[in-house]
Amino acid sequence: MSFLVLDNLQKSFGAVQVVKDFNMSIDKGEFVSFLGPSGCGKTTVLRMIAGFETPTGGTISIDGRDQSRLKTNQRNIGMVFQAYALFPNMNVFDNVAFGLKVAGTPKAQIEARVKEMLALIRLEHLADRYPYQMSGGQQQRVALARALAPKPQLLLLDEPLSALDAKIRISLREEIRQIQRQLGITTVFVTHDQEEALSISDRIVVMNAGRADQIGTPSEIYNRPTTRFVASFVGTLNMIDAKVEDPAAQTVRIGDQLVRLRDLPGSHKAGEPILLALRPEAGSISEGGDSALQGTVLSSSFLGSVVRTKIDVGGNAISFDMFNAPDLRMPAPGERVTLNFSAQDLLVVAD
Amino acid sequence: MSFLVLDNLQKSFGAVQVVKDFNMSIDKGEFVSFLGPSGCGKTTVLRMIAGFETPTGGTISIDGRDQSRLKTNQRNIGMVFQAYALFPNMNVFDNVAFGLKVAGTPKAQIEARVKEMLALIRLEHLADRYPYQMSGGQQQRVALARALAPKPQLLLLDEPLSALDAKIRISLREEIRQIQRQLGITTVFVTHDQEEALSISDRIVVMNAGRADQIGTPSEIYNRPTTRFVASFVGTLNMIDAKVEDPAAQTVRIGDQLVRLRDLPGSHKAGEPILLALRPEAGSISEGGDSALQGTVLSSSFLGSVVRTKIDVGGNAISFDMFNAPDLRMPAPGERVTLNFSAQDLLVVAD
Amino acid sequence: EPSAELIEAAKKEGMLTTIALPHSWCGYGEVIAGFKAKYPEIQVNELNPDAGSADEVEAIKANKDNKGPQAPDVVDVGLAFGPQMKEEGLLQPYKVSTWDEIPDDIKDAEGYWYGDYYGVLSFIVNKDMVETVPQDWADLLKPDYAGQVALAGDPRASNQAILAVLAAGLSKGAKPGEESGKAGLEYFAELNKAGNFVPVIAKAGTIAQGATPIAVAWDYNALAWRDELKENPPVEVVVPKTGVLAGVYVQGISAYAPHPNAAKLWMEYLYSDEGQNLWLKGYCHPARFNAMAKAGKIPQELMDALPPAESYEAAVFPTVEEQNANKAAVTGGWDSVVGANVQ
Amino acid sequence: MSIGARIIGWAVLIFGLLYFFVPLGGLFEFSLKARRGVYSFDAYRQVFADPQFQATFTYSVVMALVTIAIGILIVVPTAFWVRLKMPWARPYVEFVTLLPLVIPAIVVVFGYIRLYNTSSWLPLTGSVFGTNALLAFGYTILALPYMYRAVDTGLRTIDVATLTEAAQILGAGWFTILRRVILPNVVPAVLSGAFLTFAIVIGEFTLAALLDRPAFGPYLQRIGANKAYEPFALSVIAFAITWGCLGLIQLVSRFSKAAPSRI
Amino acid sequence: MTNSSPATQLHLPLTWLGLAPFAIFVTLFLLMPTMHIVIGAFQTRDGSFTLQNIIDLNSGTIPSSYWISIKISAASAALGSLIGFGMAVAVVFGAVPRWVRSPLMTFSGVASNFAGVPLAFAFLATFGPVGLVTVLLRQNFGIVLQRDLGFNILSFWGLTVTYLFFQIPLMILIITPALEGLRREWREAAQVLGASTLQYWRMVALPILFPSLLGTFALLFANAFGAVATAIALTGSSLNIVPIQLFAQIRGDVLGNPNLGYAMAFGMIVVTAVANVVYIWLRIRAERWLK
Ligand SMILES: Nc1ncnc2c1ncn2[C@@H]1O[C@H](COP(=O)(O)OP(=O)(O)OP(=O)(O)O)[C@@H](O)[C@H]1O
Ligand SMILES: Nc1ncnc2c1ncn2[C@@H]1O[C@H](COP(=O)(O)OP(=O)(O)OP(=O)(O)O)[C@@H](O)[C@H]1O
Ligand SMILES: NCCCCNCCCN
Ligand SMILES: [Mg+2]
Ligand SMILES: [Mg+2]
Repeated sequence: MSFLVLDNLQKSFGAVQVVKDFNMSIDKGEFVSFLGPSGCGKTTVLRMIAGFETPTGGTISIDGRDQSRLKTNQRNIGMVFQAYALFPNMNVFDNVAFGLKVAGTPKAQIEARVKEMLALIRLEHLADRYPYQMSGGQQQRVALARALAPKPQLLLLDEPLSALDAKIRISLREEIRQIQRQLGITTVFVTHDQEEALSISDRIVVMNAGRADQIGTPSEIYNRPTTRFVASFVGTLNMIDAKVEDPAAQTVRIGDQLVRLRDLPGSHKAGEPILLALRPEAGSISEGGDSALQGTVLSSSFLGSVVRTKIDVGGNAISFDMFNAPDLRMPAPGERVTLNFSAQDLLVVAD
Repeated sequence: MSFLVLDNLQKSFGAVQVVKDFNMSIDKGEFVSFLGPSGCGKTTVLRMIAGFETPTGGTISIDGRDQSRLKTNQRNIGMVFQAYALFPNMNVFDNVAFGLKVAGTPKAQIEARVKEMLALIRLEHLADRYPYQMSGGQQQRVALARALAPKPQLLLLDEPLSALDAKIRISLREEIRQIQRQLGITTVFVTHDQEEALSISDRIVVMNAGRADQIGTPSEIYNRPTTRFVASFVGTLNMIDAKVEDPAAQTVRIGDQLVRLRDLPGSHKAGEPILLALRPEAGSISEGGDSALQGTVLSSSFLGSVVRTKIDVGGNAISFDMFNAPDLRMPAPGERVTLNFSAQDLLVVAD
Repeated sequence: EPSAELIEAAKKEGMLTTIALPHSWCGYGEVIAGFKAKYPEIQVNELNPDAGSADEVEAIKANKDNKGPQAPDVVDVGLAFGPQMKEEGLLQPYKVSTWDEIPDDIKDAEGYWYGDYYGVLSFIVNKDMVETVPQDWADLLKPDYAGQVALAGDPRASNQAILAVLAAGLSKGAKPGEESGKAGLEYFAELNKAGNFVPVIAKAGTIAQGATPIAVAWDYNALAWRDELKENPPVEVVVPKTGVLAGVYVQGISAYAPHPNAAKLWMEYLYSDEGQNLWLKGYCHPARFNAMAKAGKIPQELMDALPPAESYEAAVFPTVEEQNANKAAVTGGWDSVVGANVQ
Repeated sequence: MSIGARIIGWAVLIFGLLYFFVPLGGLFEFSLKARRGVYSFDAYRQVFADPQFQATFTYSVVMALVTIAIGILIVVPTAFWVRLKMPWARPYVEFVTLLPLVIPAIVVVFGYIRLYNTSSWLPLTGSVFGTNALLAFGYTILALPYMYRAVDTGLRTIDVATLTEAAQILGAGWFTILRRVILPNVVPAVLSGAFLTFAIVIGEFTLAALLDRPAFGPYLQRIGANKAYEPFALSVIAFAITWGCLGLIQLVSRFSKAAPSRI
Repeated sequence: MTNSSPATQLHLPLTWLGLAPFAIFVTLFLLMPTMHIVIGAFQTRDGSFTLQNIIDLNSGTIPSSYWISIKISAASAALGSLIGFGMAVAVVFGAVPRWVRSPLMTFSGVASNFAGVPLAFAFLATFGPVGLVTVLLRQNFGIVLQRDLGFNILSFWGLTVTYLFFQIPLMILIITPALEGLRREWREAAQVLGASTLQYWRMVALPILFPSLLGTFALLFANAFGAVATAIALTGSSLNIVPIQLFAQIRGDVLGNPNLGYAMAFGMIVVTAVANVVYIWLRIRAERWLK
């Protein structure tokens, strides 16, 4: 049964509608990420769930209960903010205890619960520290503990990791996911980092200009984007202009080369322009695959574990990635190469 | 012939020595990056080259000329700062013209040169804008034009991209590299972003605590790190604890499995502990390679173009990357898998 | 002795608001203390002690509609201000029980105002800063006194200063009234031009601090200041040889007094033997001086402390009309004729 | 830094310091001259013994404390609310709080006297209590630019909106938020505003004089003309008080940089 | 509180309500009294509209008192800006050791508030007729301030010099953040482009600081223009500068015409308001750069 249901949610600021017709339902215990570019309305949706903003339309219900008449402090939600938002005047213990104190929980109970929470985030030894005495990663873990202490029915995280540096970001996201699994708490996680969303979520909502463009598992989102926006926002997609050659044979012409598609959905006429997509990691110049394109190398750049080469195929710049290897020879600009790939990876994009 | 030579350069602030024994020489037209963690002394070296700081020891010479008696404004160097540092009271034109005006260049000549520079950065149309009216990326391009306008003999860039967001960072770094090639200007580029350094440089200096740990081409640095610091700072390396099994046969024991190394430098006794390194992209569970290790999957995460799986091999957590493919089945936690790799990728790290 | 009803009514009001009563002026410090001691139930609310007579008039006007602690109950103003205030309806009549002993020529027949005390104008000189003590008005014009001569009030608002101008006029041979006013202004214009006049309101402090080494002030003030300074610095009080002017002040109760009964009780106290002797202790001659002297009600040591009687022999007592004419001339002409200001 | 620049720098600095300290020295020296020929603290002794000094000083201290209380009650919730809910209104509110710098105190009090006399709808000047209240309100207005700025600056150092939301979602209401979260975090700012207010009120002359209240400022002015040496002793005392207050501000702000405030 | 109800029309007024205490307080005790004065400046005694009061400002000693006030304010603001700027530059840019800075700022905080009566006494005690410096000069050098140097504490220069005591520190307090806003990179960028120190100051630093400098001047001007207590304490209210005249007028002086008093007050507001508008406008311009 769906636990959190957003039904036709809308929000306008003045004349500008920033959330349009947002629908989704989240199951109990699920970990869902909102992924989208800056300004697409992720935070706004989250803030409506929390009760900080009043929807202009639509409803939010949690566990079957409509939330619209409830104030923020009555919703029993936990939230973690990008900038930690620990109370600077309180030490770790008091921060974590805040929600319980406000609720009038007996002292002994508070003590026990805070201890439990600090154990969860493995910071028992820092109970007396003040926020300014801790690193960003530690602060964010305390913020998580603070949000979880009053046993909220729902946990909201708004880009909790983006103020942290790369290494900590990765380790903390794993920790968050693990704690979430352990407690089984329903969680909405906002991010604009696709790797983060892909690696951590049960499901992802890709948002674009106030709408949910696609909802699906990480692999669905990445491998079967349903809109051009999702395709281009998630991963680094090559967009290739082609012309339909023979609709029946499912062949298309790229520059002066023919390729057969695995699938040509819809009806197309010969000569009709068509937009194709190919992921960089799907191509290779070593053998393999059932399809091939000839091209001239434009540039090669060494990105660490991966070498990215850009080739020109009939006016299309197509990038492809190879894993770095010590003996790898980077294709030099001007060289002619053959790009091998599997026909199933060449997608037709609905424009 | 070396154009910029840093010989035994040293710098102390008070009792703290922040640059130690720094040696390197850069050829004319070369693009060299300083890569290193925060506080390792990159900026300090750059500022000594520019003349903002006086070295405590050693010499700096440009084109064979010792710089120590020259003031900053006599060195004919171009510099781009992280925070743009455009003069806020001048428009784009006047900013770019500043160095020429100060040098007393005739008006007509200034005009021509500024136009040329603005064309180079493709911002001719913004000549009348003030800095606060431009985006960060635009400002940084103007800062580049300003630095280049007086035709400096050397260009210094101190993390010019780190205040910009990801997409612009990538496109601007390509633009900088292309302009640098076009003008053939000797350039020192400071960054703490390894991908940036790897993708843009002719050579990289990896700095650690005031020293140059390793100097080499991007591929040398990445594939043949000579110190543990370089190995761990550049890329995402697996560190594996092993024991020498048979020095003559070059075999080592990882957990209870034996692996033969391509190379066992130095002399080792049987049973001696040894530290090995393996890059995530060097391993695979599909066939291939000449070596293999059995392990239990700890976790698999979908990172987009790559799926990273962590397995446990005799107490070592080893991550390896596979390119994503729509039909890829992600190894499930608990599964037993065989990790195949090439013996030449298993490096011995000098501790 | 005031009637019991008056005392009762005054106590009920519980407060008396005075204005412009410097404690060193004519013994007012002790007078107020005496009144408080006698009627501890009545709080004495003292407004701006540095106000001049004109300020007192304005304070009553400004507080016509205001019964708060800013509204004065009683005033003590220069003789010329009495009739003016009566005319403007700012006073209410009251006759103290010792009314008959106040000389007729210094009281309003209907009891709107009544003279209280007088003294003569004198020079008070800081001897640290002035080598030769000036003896007459003409001396003050000498270059020795550059930047040293000041009045004890603003000639546009203060009775003391207005009368100082009159006195200066007298010394030039003018008749009291408009003529003396004009002559006095000319005198001060000359004094100002010579650079001798200092546009600072002189008091004990400014004299000692050297801002106003020579000040023209009532002799009772000058003597009180001398006592206060205790020879640090030493000062000398001189009554000028010519242009000796005696000035009378008058009491009155505000027509809008928030505490009319307390005001009346205050008047009773001032004109009682006790009150009169306290004034006398402050070196000024109280209104009932002659009557009390005759009745032997003045202690000898107070008589002895007074300035020598000969100072008063030459003194001119201008009439109300003369003072009015003089005042009009001085306040109207000061800015245009003298116009002392910062340079 | 070149030698020339150093010499000029020192010259300017020394000139400035002389400018500041010579008058203070003169003031102090003069205050010691109450006894002829020798330096003594007689003037101070007389000042402290003067019941009017005690009365006016006490009055002004009480007024300062009342003013600080009113100021905190008015300014803290307002600055908080503006930052939280009406950030667009901040420039306007700030403009209003800066008006007392534009409108001279003497003008404001002139308005009070005309507006709040006994025949007006709000006859504040009609009683001693009312006049005292009016004076306190006037002082609050005088201190408003400093108080508001201090508190607003204090609020800027914390993320008011997020902290409020963090508290709200943990179940806190407005009162709890103000008392437990906002106020403790702006204590240093409030304190520095308070000390500044204290310094202003203690020496204030215009308002107190024109409302005829027995405050320290008018007393100081009056005694300045009427006494020879005491006013200088009083000025030294006033200076010490001002110095003390502002020194405390520095202390508080430095202390608060090192550690968070606790209540 | 406000976010419970979906009815947005309730949202606005409730938000505004939070501002009510402040708004009421400020209206009652700042805006209304001021408006009363401003309106009164254009009214006759019986309440009808007139420009006579404003015209009357041009009579008697009033124009000259405005003039002298403006002169003193302008002079003390100009000198204060200059000297304060010099001191701030010396401290911020390290011509003098760093440790000087903190005490100097603390002291400036104190001194800039040290206006009023005590200040007058400090200067009387120093430059007055028997002041410390006056006496020292007379006894040791035979120089009589007033006679030989034409200096008199009660003169234009006397007041200006006295006002400088709080003007200089105020300048230091206000301009220091602006100087600190001059980013090190700007100087370094200029240097590396070949500019000398002088060129840097002329072409970069001063143009950037210019709005701040001018703005601070305006603030200092207004600050001096409204100072009453110092002048009163120095001269005991017979000095014809605007605040003193107004003070006397309110206390009930010979002017005796409240509406003329309103007009004088209005004139003061106009002068200080103009100065402050200039200040605010320039500060906004300056902040645009110093973001
Ligand atoms: N209070 C507000 N008033 C007006 N517009 C607003 C308000 N809050 C947000 N917006 C606008 O709504 C849009 C969506 O904002 P939102 O903060 O939800 O984006 P986001 O997806 O969280 O972006 P980011 O990744 O940058 O955090 C933006 O265009 C923003 O400018
Ligand atoms: N003026 C100075 N006085 C004292 N210490 C300094 C000074 N400048 C730099 N340091 C110290 O020298 C060390 C190196 O600083 P530097 O700025 O060169 O590092 P960096 O490699 O550029 O770091 P980042 O990536 O953070 O810019 C740091 O520990 C820094 O604190
Ligand atoms: N009550 C006597 C008249 C007013 C005296 N005021 C003294 C102030 C000196 N100008
Ligand atoms: Mg957001
Ligand atoms: Mg750096």
